[in-house]
Amino acid sequence: MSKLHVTTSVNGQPEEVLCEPHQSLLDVLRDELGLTGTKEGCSTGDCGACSVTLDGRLVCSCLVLAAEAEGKEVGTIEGVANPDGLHVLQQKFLEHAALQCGICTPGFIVAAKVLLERDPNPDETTIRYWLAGNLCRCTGYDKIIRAVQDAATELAHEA
Amino acid sequence: MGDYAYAAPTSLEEALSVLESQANDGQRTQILAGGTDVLVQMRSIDKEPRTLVDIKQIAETNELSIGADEIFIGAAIPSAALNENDELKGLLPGLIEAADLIGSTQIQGRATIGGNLCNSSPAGDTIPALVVVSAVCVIASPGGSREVAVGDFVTGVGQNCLGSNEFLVGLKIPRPGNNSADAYLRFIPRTEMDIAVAGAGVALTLDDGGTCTSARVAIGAVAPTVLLVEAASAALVGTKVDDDALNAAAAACSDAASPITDKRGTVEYRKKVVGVLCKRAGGIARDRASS
Amino acid sequence: MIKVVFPDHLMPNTEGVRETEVDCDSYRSLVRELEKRWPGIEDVLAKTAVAINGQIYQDAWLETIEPSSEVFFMHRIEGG
Amino acid sequence: MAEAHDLKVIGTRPVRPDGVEKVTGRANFGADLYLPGMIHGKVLRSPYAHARIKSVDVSGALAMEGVLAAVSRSDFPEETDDLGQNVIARDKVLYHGHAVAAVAASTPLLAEQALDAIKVDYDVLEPVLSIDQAIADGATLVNEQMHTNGDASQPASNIAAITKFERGDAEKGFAEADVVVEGEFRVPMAHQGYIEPHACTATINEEGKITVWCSTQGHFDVRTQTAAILGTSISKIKVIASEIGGGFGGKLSVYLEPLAVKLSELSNRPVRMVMNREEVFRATGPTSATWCKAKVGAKKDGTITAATAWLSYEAGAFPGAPVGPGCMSVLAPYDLENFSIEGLDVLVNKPKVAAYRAPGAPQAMHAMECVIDDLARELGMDPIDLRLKNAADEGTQAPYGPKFPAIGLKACLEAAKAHPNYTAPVPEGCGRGVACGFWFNIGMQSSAEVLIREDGTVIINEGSPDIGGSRASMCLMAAETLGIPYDRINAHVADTESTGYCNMTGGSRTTFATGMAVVQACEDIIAQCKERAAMTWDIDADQVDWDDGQAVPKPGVNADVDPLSLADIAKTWGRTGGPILGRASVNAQGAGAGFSVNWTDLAVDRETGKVDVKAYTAIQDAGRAIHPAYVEGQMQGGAAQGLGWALNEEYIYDDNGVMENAGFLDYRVPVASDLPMIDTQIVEVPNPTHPYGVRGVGETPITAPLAATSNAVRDALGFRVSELPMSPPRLLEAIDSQEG
Repeated sequence: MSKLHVTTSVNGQPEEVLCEPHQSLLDVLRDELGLTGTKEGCSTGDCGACSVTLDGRLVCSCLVLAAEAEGKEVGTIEGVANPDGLHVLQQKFLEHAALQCGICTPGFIVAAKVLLERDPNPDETTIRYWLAGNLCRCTGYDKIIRAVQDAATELAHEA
Repeated sequence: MGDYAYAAPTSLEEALSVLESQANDGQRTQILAGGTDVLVQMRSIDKEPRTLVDIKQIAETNELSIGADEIFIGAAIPSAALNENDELKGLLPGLIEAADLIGSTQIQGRATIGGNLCNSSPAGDTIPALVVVSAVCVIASPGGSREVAVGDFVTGVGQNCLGSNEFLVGLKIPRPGNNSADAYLRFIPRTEMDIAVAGAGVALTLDDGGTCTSARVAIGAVAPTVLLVEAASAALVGTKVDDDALNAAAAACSDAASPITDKRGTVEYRKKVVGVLCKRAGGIARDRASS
Repeated sequence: MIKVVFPDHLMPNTEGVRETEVDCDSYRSLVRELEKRWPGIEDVLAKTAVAINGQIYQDAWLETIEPSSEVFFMHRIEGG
Repeated sequence: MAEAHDLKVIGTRPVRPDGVEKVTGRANFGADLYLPGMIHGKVLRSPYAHARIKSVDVSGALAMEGVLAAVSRSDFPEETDDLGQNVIARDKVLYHGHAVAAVAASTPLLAEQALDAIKVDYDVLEPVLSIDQAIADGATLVNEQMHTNGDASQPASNIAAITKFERGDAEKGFAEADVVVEGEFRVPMAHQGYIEPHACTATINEEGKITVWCSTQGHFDVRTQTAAILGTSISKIKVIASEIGGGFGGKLSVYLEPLAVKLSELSNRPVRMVMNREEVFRATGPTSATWCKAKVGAKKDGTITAATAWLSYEAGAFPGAPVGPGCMSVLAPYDLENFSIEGLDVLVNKPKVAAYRAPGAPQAMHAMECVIDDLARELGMDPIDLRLKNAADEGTQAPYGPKFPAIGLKACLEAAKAHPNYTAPVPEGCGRGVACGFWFNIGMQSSAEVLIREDGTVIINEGSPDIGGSRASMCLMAAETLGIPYDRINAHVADTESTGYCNMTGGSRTTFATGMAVVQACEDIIAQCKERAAMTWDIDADQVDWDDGQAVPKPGVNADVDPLSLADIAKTWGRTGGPILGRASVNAQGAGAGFSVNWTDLAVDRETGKVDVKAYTAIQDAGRAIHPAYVEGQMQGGAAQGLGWALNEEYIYDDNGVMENAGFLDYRVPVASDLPMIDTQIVEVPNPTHPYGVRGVGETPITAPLAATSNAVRDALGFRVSELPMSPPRLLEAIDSQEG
């Protein structure tokens, strides 16, 4: 099987990887680039644990071939915090105890960040539907929704 | 067993030539658009290696145009992008709703109407919605291109009329007039993240007095392929699309449905609910057309 | 004398006795006494929980038993 | 025990110590370890639900380039227990998905392809797929050597055990009743649905020293189980618990670890094994499908005179359904003189069940709490009033034997009655359903070491995998005990060679038992600090107090000295005897029972059968909430799991015993848009056996929602649907048959 040479950008850093044609972006992020913050929960696009952005759009990295990332910008959980510290969403997830086991947390934060970039003031229903592709089995979602609402409020104040 | 391979042609011609040469080499090919069905199936149902031909680098498959008479939606445009286009959403709200129902936000970022159609599942949400707006498939063929009505495109469960050397470029849809509107509803047990247990699309045109002058009703997930229910359309034409008319259309849908019992629902359930969906979608389409 | 109650699943080990009285002042002496009556029961009791005056013990080896105590053997609870 | 008003730190809501790692993606879970030379293992699983294995031949796989090892039953000791037979099938495969062989190869894809090259010859047998089938006369036997309750004088049976509890005379009690109601209920097999699939990495060195990294609720148990299945000594195995992505009882047993070790041994490489989601559904332990009958009788004033329950639980392929706890919990909320309970543990050709949050209680309590609800209707009583009338309290003899110490059931019921969500009228078009919940909670064995750094900051080493914020609880209890700020303490889940023995994180025991060990270890530190201060001050240790994080002379002791903080003592510990470390180990007894009251308001679409949950409220006695936000989180998460089970979650099997919905698409756990906010109220009736009054809180939350949801649907529809899940097709069929 011939490997493919893929040039992409991950969290703003140029990356070059050799990958198999069938390998998913998730596999390559985790196995080739060591970015294990993106989690695998199902490999069928049903749990959202592997959420990343691809040219700014929210996707499940299990349903993207690594080869498709050629020339694109990939954003993962590792790129959410900045050198000054945690992103507001990360801080709010902590303050609201919006995680228990934490396996779904990176996916939720990546997804919620895209939401707030598009809709700075989403109502509860909007948040719930936007995040419907991110399964959490621990929290019953309540504290996650509140964390996102609180982050939106804080970001609005900052703006 | 062959190998997996990946190709991302940048023109229609190149794509056709990749399909042709792979076929000549005895290599299986698979068109890749959003990949939300293809990659899942490749890992579970049919693991046989193949060459994935990614059509997202081709200009025509990314084209979205809204003309005076006709709308064109490229086969590689993700649902999320369609949903962000307010003009398109205003013209074809039912179709865009159907596209919006396919999976989560994440799936929306990848899944395409073209892929949903080519997957040719009986439960594909956009197919009834495309049928009621009289969409036509634009197919790239070795000889150039050909066109097939969506209603004739899907030939069976998971089967369609595409040859192994062809692919779907996009969909042409007549631009709806002012008094026309469409709606699509499906039933799923949760609020999100499911495959339709039943689905119903309705497109209507009303005259100035609110009387229905034409109607198309199509139902999904209740037969091997989407059904255009003429009797339901007939029940609406000439009426004000009131409760009686909608109930008659609903009954026609329930009668026309020939579903199976599976993990997602029973025959009885699907037959009943597809009628309920027709009635509700018909009401929405009526209100849209008259506003 | 303290009252000792066995659950049904232990009754095959007690010749069908559900309730008995034993003269003892600690869990250890209770088990020794029961083992004398029904040889082999010590191993079975090691896999059960016991309630002494309402307090449930998965392992009561070090517990004392007051003369007025009631002792109930019961399924060991594990949990998820 | 400390009174609530004396507490400074307990009851606050600080950020958890492992939080930053978990919101940034740095935390390492089961599949996140990469070792040089690591290869990938995959499992070949049975395509049949029941078959005799005639032969297994892995040579075809081994012949493939890049395949480095393959194992089957012959690579493991023949003498093994049920767990060993579940990890790799011996004579028979007992469920679809049962592991038959495993391979390790250079890539995951190659390993998967190599599975196709393994030849297994099966003699296919008829599968037993339900309790009804299993207990019918002449049923096919899942295990030909199985006799009910081990009684070999009787014919072999699929009923592994029959359990009975009784008191008084139920028949007499029913005769005295003015009203008798009964019902028959079915609850489907359900999965814990943790988001992280099982994963491990195993490596073995040249002297046979094994290291396993895995996602587990109990790494000491992984050590015990893996050693037993491999026939080796626990002294050869070190287990490192990764972060764990959910368990709910499903990560107490090994599935992959012994296979990975064996593959590592044969390949001389580190081997990583990760299940896919389909394998998680097909081949790990869900909880029992059940068929339960419940009956209660009461006087007109609501006094319950008798109750009976018949509970049958599917165990899966090996005995061990949680029917014992089902029998013990079914009537736990009530003070009863006459009852009888019978429970059956029934083998079927489905995966061996595992614990799932309050194992056994939700199904049994669903049946009884539905019947209690019907009784309230018959009597025209408010469902909370009826429960208050009969509620167990301190001194009540529990149905399972002992008398309850202080419990919080009445406090929860009274809080519910007064709650604005309950006093508010039921919204138009909705039904409301109430139910009680209960779980025993357990103690068991834990160890903790408390290490002091030379700057006086604190490290806690303990052995309870942190599945939901327990590190924060440990730090809070340590901060409270030591009298120092929370942020000067960190907690570390140590591996099996770096801390004392510890039972699993399960049974709602961690904050209770491991917390007790941490508190005692901190008290050990305080005792040593008092000694060091006494040395410094030339007084006796018993003349020193520990007050607000500092050593001070006791009142009345004549010593003109400045208080010494932990940091002060640490700074000069070289001259007072060297570094300070504390330790404690416990076999904690007396975990306090946890009671709850839940209710929900929901609407049913009568044309589609779909349920829309509008509101949900959970009230629970936590004893004392160490970190209230994580207690609320347990209550909310349990409610969500219970709602999912009540409404949509189920294993769907075809006639051959093949699960048809082995994925998150069709095994429908609730998504964010399915649920409302889940309101909580924590009641605190302290548990006297814990230094801070803790009861377990993790499991009780799933015991009430099934019945609360059923009772709300009953209220909304006007008739009862007694089979779960109340999925749209089932509800619509019921609605149509009522209307038809």
